[in-house]
Amino acid sequence: MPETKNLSYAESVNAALRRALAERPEALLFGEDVGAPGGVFGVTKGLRKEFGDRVFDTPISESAILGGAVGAAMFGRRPIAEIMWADFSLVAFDQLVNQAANVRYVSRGALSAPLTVRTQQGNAPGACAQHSQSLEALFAHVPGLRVCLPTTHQDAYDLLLSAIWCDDPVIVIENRTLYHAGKQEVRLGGEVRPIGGAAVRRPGRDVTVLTWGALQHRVLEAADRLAADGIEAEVMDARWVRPLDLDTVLASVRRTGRLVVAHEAHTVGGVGGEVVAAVAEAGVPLRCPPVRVGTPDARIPAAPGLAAAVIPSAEVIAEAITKSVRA
Amino acid sequence: MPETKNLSYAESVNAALRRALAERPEALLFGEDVGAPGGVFGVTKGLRKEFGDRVFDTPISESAILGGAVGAAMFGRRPIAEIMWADFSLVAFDQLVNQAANVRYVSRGALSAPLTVRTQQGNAPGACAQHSQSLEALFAHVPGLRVCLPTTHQDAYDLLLSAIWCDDPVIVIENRTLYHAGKQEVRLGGEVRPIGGAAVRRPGRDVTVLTWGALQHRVLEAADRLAADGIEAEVMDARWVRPLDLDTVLASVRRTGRLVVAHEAHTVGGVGGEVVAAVAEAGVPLRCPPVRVGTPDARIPAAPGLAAAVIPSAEVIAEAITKSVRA
Amino acid sequence: MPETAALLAHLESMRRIRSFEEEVTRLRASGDIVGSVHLCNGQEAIYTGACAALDLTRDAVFPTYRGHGWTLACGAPPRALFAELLGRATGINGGRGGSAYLTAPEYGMYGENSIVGAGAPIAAGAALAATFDGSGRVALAAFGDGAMNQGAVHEAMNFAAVRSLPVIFLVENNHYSELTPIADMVRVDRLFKRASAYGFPGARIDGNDPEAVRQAVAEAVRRARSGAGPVLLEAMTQRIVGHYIGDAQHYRPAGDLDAALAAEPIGRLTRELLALGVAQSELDELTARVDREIADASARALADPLADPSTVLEHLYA
Amino acid sequence: MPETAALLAHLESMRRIRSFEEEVTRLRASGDIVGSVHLCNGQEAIYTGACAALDLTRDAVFPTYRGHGWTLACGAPPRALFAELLGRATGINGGRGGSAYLTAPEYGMYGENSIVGAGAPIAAGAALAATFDGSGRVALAAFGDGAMNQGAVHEAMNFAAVRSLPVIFLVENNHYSELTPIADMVRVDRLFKRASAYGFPGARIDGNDPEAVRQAVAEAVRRARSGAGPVLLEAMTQRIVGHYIGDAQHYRPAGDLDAALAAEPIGRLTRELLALGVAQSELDELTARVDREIADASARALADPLADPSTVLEHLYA
Ligand SMILES: Cc1ncc(C[n+]2csc(CCOP(=O)(O)OP(=O)(O)O)c2C)c(N)n1
Ligand SMILES: Cc1ncc(C[n+]2csc(CCOP(=O)(O)OP(=O)(O)O)c2C)c(N)n1
Ligand SMILES: [Mg+2]
Ligand SMILES: [Mg+2]
Repeated sequence: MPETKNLSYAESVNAALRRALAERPEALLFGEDVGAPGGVFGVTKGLRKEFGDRVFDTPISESAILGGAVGAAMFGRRPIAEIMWADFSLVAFDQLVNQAANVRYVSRGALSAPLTVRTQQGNAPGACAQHSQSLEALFAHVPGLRVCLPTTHQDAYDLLLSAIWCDDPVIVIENRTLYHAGKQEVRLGGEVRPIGGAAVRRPGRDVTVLTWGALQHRVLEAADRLAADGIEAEVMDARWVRPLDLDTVLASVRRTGRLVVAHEAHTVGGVGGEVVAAVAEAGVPLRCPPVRVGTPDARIPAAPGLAAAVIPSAEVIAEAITKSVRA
Repeated sequence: MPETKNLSYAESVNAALRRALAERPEALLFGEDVGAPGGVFGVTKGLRKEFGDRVFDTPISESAILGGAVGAAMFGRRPIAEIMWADFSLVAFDQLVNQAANVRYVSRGALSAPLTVRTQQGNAPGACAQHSQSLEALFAHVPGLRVCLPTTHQDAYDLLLSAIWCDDPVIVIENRTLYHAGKQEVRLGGEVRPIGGAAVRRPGRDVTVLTWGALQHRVLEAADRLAADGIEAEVMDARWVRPLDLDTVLASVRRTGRLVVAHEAHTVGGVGGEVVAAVAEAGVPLRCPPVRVGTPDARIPAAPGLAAAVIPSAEVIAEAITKSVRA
Repeated sequence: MPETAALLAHLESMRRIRSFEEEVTRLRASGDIVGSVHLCNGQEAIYTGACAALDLTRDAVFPTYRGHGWTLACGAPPRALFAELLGRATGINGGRGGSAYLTAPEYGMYGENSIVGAGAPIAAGAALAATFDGSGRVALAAFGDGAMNQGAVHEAMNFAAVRSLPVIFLVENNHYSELTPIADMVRVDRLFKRASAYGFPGARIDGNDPEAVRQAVAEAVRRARSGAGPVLLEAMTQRIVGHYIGDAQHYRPAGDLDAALAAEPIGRLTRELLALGVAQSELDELTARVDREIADASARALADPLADPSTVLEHLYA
Repeated sequence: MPETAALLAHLESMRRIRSFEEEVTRLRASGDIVGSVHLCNGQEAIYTGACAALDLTRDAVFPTYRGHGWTLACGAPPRALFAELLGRATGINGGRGGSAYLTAPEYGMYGENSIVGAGAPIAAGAALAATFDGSGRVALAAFGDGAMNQGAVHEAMNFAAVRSLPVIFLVENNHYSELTPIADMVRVDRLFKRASAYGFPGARIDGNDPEAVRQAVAEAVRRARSGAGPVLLEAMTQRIVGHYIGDAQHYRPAGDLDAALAAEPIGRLTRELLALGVAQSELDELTARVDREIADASARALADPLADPSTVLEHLYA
């Protein structure tokens, strides 16, 4: 029975995990420090106590974690594995790209790998270059995977459940700056929806701004500021970067005639390029060239003042939107 | 003193390696089977004999190979490491993205990692899904790396030398179907050029077709066929996907007003999206929507007849070009 | 002393694998099969012995690209396997897997793996599942000597150890990794010794004796099912062919191949059976029967239709 | 019996590290330093002892995110280190590295690494270089107990073994990996035993005794320079603070922290020196002098200008 609770983002994730473990006896939850300690961000708190050995700590062995998830999924479990930082997935990337993504296709469905990888990414003040990357483009290029970036508390709950219920491997990319940044009303216990689907976060007529991940908050801030100047930006949260909900994006761009894509990941080779290219290919007439906002070519420096100079700020986003509308 | 020789692609690579080992005493060459056996494709034949212990075999330990290259480079060597298949780089991707790419930036040049990774990629008849991927988009998204795909025999020689001479990490992606597919005249011993720069392979006025890697041969085949129909495609070889030579691409697109990008990699999230987005952002007026040609969402099946249904053929490329020109 | 019948069953299984690989060699030479093919000639005793010790209605093997022998020993039909290598619609994976990445879960063969070492954590994961479902299932990860130097194998072994997972790590030590001798790539070439670092038993076994392999694997299975955790078995063997079809094996020292041929398991078991009093004619009949079966399977597979390209986008997702 | 002067030098080095970390704790609490900071309080004897055994004009250390102590023991100036953590232009990497990923090659500190285990193959690679340049350089890879379960560490050890690379693998076994006890993550918690699987020596040493560490590392350096290859040293220690600043350490059993505090190396060496007849006043003076030096370095760093954002795109490529 659905109910509404006032939860932090971390608690919303926790609630989704609790529900999955309760409703799906085949669900397992594991990763480094997720069991007894309840996670380095406290996200899995209480679950070990409630569900016993189905929730457990692993050695610092990402290949064993992800490969273990693939094998357990093939054998009928529904593993939810945590990779503490998306950056760390690169020590075991093979298990996602060469292993998980192939299972169903090569066996024509005789085998499948219904696993969920929870991770989190992005920069936070003082984080070093190896703990700051936004890597969704690497995952999104891989057919066989699904990739989402829940940004609202409700999505933290909903998208994770959709991922766990999905019969294929799904990467859920959270963001540590969101975990404890305030509470929101979250509807729990509703229907688990199929994966996919963008969401309009702010309607507007002048320009379509597609974004995803924690940067969305800066995009909304920029949009609010621009409203004072009479610019009404439609802010859309892609939520899923594989599959991209291109139809919803195109419908908006057809209305506004302008496209800005903003993400925290590096611009070059980022998913923003995919979006712009897909819109361009669709032949939707634009009133001005599309604009991408992302992190320029640099590594992410630790000093907050330096990082702020590369990670897109609300100002930079607002400028890009203004440039697009005034073009 | 420059000379010209009739060489296979593999021999051109070999000649570049021989020259690098001869002229750069700090160069090392290592990888699985590259030493005594001369490489599984015979590319490094004779080099162990000629240069002794500077050319050696490693255990099947890609993290040790790539991490070893990073450390050796920091300590003043110029390692050339082979990863037998680009697919295998994913077991050690951390060493490229989180390690090699950061060395210079984080230390502000106090340290550097002048290493070259030679690998090869793509599908060949009968190859399985784990030996068929085209992964340049994963590398090209990483600031701090450089990435090229030599396709001609001359480029197999030239680009590899540019990579080895480069003071930063470079990924050179070759293609096994080219190694022994015939000989060409190759100029040896010329000046080693700095990295970067696209090359026009076939001039044309009607449409710009940007491509890279072995698929170029199919693109040229398609262009030749279309010439019979009066369509003159300009075929451009990007050669480097990081950095992309956008200026040359834009100049061509400004002339032709049409853009097709063709690569063997999966279309979604591929470097084609980056190219189309960069051209769109530049605001170059196009006479029709840009078109991307790549591998659709599927894993790569082993059966040649199945693989041929997903990897772009000359027909598929020709159709895309025609669609663009007739739009 | 095992019964003659059991030995004859081993011989038949090994002979089936050998005949299959010999036919594959012909089909590769004729161009019907294309691409890289890794034969297992000489290593048949491992597959035959191990599969005899497993309960393949529930247990599972996770081999490498050198997996035709495993697949046949698991009981997969030769015709569907030929068809797979030939890219036929009737292939066990409809031609999608091919020689190096095929899978036959309905026979307990949970997938070759073409990434060296990657199957070890996957097998550990399957074993992990078995600790939750009460099935008593055991997973067997097979890989080569060279794979022991892969990080994923190390992680899998420690993970399996600390969780006491019902997984058997079986090294097919054929002395070479592609073109490179394992002895040049490790300081300690008694690879089974690595198990002690993780705290579980390791042993070297005669990988050219199917009965020795069966016994060692049976004991490992018993241990695994009892909850005692993993075992590392290093089965000593030799391939009597190249790493892949076309490998000229210049890297093998003089005499190496001859010694391998003299010790290969089919000839050896044949001699043993003759010494036990089995008639040459009975063995000849067995060979002829299996060869016919394989020839027939190949012919039928060759006559099967090619995989239909219009299906190529199916099954990427559920 | 080492000379008192040497012990006093160890004490000074350890005290400098401790004072530094205590000041970092204050700067983190005041908000001058932001982000995740991993302190090394309690583990100082390892850095002090090891660096005393290295020739840092040519040798190099490759530590982890818990690397302030290593950097100071290598001789890097505290002010440049504070400045780094404070994001100042004068930071040893201009603020780009930060607490967890800084580098000071001019002092033989070739970079912290925030990816668990990733420094091991890099150190092996540096040692590889040293086998070609006639320099006699030795690389020391330091990492935690938990890192022993990372694939990259395994690969680095085998690679170093087979090529007899002049690299020392030094495990700082502080019993925990973040919030998880190592004893729960391995079956054999005598981690040094893994070395034998690769064929090189491993030993457990007292990681709270700088002189014991110095001697063990000196012997390993001698071996490495002689061409005999790597050594694995497992230095037993404890952190007397959380994994990172802010870690409440609920996971530590009762008494664990008290025992660690009783055994921590600075108190222990202080007691030893007093027993050797050194005057309390001399030790107090040493402490006061180092504390002043650190306070001064912190104050200067705080007064330094912030890193200039306009430089942020520099040095990505040569
Ligand atoms: C991660 C990875 N690295 C390299 C390869 C290339 N490769 C394929 S087989 C092989 C040799 C494996 O040797 P071994 O483990 O002894 O098995 P064998 O082939 O002898 O059965 C190598 C290096 C690969 N497939 N995957
Ligand atoms: C590949 C990777 N996985 C996980 C982490 C997260 N992490 C950071 S420190 C740490 C614990 C490391 O424990 P140990 O090796 O014992 O070193 P210690 O922190 O105790 O010094 C973990 C899991 C990481 N940084 N890199
Ligand atoms: Mg082998
Ligand atoms: Mg530790």
